[in-house]
Amino acid sequence: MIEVLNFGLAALILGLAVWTIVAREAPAAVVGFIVYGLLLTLVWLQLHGIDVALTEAAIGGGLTGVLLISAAVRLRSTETTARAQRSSASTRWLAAALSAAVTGALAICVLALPEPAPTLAPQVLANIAVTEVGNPITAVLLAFRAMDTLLEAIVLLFALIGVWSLAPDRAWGGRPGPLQQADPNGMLDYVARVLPPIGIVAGIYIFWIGADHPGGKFQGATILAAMWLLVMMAGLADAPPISRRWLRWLLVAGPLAFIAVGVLGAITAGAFLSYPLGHAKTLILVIEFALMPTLTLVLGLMLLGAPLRGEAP
Amino acid sequence: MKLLLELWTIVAVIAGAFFFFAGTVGLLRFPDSLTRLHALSKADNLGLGLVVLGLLPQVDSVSAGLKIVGIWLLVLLSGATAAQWIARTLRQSGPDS
Amino acid sequence: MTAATLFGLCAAALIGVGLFGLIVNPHPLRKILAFNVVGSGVFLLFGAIARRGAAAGMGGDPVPQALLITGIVVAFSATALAVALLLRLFDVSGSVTLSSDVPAKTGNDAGAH
Amino acid sequence: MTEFLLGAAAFILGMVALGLVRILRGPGDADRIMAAQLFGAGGIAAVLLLGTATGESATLDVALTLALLAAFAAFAFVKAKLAQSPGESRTADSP
Repeated sequence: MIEVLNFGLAALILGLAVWTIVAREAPAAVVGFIVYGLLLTLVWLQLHGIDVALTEAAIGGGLTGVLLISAAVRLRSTETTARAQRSSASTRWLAAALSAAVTGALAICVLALPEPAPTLAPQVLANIAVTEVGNPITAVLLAFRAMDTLLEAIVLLFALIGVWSLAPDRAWGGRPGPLQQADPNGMLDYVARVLPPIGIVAGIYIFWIGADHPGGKFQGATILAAMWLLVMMAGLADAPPISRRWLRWLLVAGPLAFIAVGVLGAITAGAFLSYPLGHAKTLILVIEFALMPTLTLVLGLMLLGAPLRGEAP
Repeated sequence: MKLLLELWTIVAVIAGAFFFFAGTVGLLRFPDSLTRLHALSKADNLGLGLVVLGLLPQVDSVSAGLKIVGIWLLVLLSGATAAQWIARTLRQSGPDS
Repeated sequence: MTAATLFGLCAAALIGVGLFGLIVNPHPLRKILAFNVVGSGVFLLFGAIARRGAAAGMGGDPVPQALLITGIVVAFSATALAVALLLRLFDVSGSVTLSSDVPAKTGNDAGAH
Repeated sequence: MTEFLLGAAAFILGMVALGLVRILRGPGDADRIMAAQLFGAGGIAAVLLLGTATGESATLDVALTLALLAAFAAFAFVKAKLAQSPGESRTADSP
């Protein structure tokens, strides 16, 4: 039964990927891509990566879908000109041949993977006790390969600065996203009042259990960011102007705390980002708590895009 | 008792699966967008609800049971809102938008 | 066939499909989508390899799985940046074409809203 | 029991996957979003069934995340659509 399920999943995913590429209209392609994200979540479950499945469910299915569907609807009018520029038949054949070659080479690699597979799982298991966290993924993210996570937080911040830098001069420092009108009798208004309290609890819960079970700050922060967006979509709250000092401080608080802990490690434990024995879990929690608001804000603001309006609401 | 609970699970999950089947048939066969929307909201409300009811005896703790009921309620809430919103765009711009 | 091999092969196909779309689709938003398909294919390949590394009571090698989480988040931020660039180009020029032989709409106030 | 739950998950997924034909046929974007909504509900049901079948309790959290974010794409779609025709949205807003 499980084989049937897996084969079905693989076939569906491939079909949707092809649809995403060949669909005539961009919104249709994006809807295919949203379903594709949901299917990937199921595949991650089948591959025993529950943490990855959570991330995919939150980001791949949720935030990316919101981002792309809004853009696709807005850019609708540009599609006819783009279709007129269709590449020539020879280009298409060449592209098909190249893609087939890449797929073939990768397939050969997949079939020729070494047996037994190399793995770091035993090393992780042997050293996880030192970090005092129960979830091996969290141990990898915040102890064994903490540098990756630090750089990731900084990359996210840079991406946000990149998005902001696209603001027209007169809107710099202003509020991102379109101005939404509240509709007190509307359904969205209702959902935006009922869902966020539940969503915030769920987001903090996913963040909190991340130390010992699948979950963690990225997934939790994504849920929180989505709830924030819902409130802004319904017009119940406006986006903050990006020049606000508190906003800037919160945005750098996470990476700064991370770096501070790293420097502390360099002083007390002999290497950047290494934790003094017996304090690992405390420091990991400090980093996670500091990163949580930063990640929530960065993810939410990134979806809103560049500021387009002045400071006035 | 255990047999009874297993029977309950099987009956409820099959009933839930039937509603997903019905929802799909409706989505594919109904003539216009609003009737299709009607078929869809039956499927996610009742189909998922029956699956959740069927799974209740199989979960290993009370909190897990509460969690899956909560998941159903969340889907009810957001599904109903989404359906209402989709209907609004349909009314505004015609079914072929 | 094990799940890891099956999804590994599926990932190889996804990368090919995405690459094809990246080359032949003229619309930049479709290129972003195709790029995301390639990206998810790479992630899936990585995930299949992580699954093969199941040992010590874990369902998969936790190191690549953790890197995958990092990767998915970074891919999202790259997508958001790309979409923001595209929307800005649309606001400024009224079109999203990347080729120089199609004249862009002129006389449009930069970032008018 | 495990086999039954897995079978039910596969059946439900197969059913909602058939519904995806709506994404191919349209005719409108709204119909496509509907197919995605149906698939979302079916996907959550499948995750719950899979999670119960494997006895992995953390799977429920995946379903929870999916349930929280299931309708966001639909909301964003409608918002973008209404923003395209601001004049009409005022009349549609009145209950």
